[in-house]
Amino acid sequence: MLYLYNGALEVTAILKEWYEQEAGSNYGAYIPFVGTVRNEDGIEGLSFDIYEPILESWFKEWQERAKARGAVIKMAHSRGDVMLHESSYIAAVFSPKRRVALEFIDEFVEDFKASAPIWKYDLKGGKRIYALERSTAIKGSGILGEKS
Amino acid sequence: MLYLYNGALEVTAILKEWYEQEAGSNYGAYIPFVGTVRNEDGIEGLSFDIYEPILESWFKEWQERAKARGAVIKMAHSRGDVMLHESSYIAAVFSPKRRVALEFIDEFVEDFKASAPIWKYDLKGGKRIYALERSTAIKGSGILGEKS
Amino acid sequence: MVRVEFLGPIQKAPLELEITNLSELAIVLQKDSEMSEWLKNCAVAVNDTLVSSLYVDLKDGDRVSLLPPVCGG
Amino acid sequence: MVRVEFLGPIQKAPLELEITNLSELAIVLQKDSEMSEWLKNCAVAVNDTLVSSLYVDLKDGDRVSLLPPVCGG
Repeated sequence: MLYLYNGALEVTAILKEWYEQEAGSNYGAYIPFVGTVRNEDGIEGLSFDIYEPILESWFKEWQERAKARGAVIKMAHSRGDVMLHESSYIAAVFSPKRRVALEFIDEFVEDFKASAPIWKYDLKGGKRIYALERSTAIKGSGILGEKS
Repeated sequence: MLYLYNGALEVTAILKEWYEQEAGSNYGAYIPFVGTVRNEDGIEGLSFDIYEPILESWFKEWQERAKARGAVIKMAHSRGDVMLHESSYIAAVFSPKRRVALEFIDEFVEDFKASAPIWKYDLKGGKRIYALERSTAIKGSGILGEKS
Repeated sequence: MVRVEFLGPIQKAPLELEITNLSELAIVLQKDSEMSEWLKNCAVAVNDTLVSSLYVDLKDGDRVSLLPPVCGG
Repeated sequence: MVRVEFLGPIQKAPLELEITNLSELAIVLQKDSEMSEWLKNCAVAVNDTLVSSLYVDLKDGDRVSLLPPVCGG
């Protein structure tokens, strides 16, 4: 239930596919979060690198957290270039009742931003520039800089 | 941006329509909430009455709150009967950044549940039974029962 | 005349009453035993605006609505 | 030999080092001036599991990854 695509996501098709996957599962709430590339700072688009082995283990932990709360989590993300007003990220939670879904999507998206091993680059003037200022050091970072 | 339909919602078509409506608006986050009829207590489905004049003024206030936070809110709801595993409710927020969208969808859905003038009935054995135990008295209720 | 409407699940036909404020409406409805449970949990709107107290004057042509507990979604 | 990989935006070819723990890797990398900024903000994984201290032994065939600050979505 982790889907990686080259380039922009087909949002409508993904939202439909996920809705239909769970149509008979008796979940009362379905909350997708769709992230779309904004026009700012003169960028032409964004580009993404993903380190898949750790993304998969990170996502698996969240699947277990979802299961413990009677919920299901799904996620799609782009690899490579995604241009302005295209979408690069969808996360969605399904749960029997609304409170779990509303809380879970918030927790998931925030931890995704802080922890998922994905690197973002601005596409600007034909260059691919690492978006360091908008990036977050993963918890526990910096140990190799310590003097021993 | 308040859409009322007779019977179940066409979820995929609505999610697609809203996404496309805002495709050029430069919002970075799109969060729909989809409410689906669950199989519980032996119901065959749910049925809804809506008092539209007050729903519209309630929704208009939320549109203004969204605007004040740089966001947009949309909502669709069913009138009449909606059967098991069909959807009766979609709310969605668009905003430039994720935090506003994540907080706004939660606030909106909770106030919707507490305040929107919609009445829910269980469809059971061919009858339409008001779901009083799951309903919430609107804030300020009970004044007509006060002794004067 | 003031028109009083009962929304949603309240199975009651509208009333046309000669009243000048909500307190008078409360007195009329409190005499109706079928309404006693609803009066405790209904919200009240005058001309489609919710009100929060009985100190509301009514004039000819006003419309009062009773809104029982809600559950959309 | 332990393989050390630099992920995402770090433009550095993998290293193959004869080391037995992460502290030894820290000493090696701290001598590389191009790495000094990255060492402050990179997370470390051993065989794709994140670790939170330098007190981690390494054996032949282990793989260490450096993960710079992330920004998915």
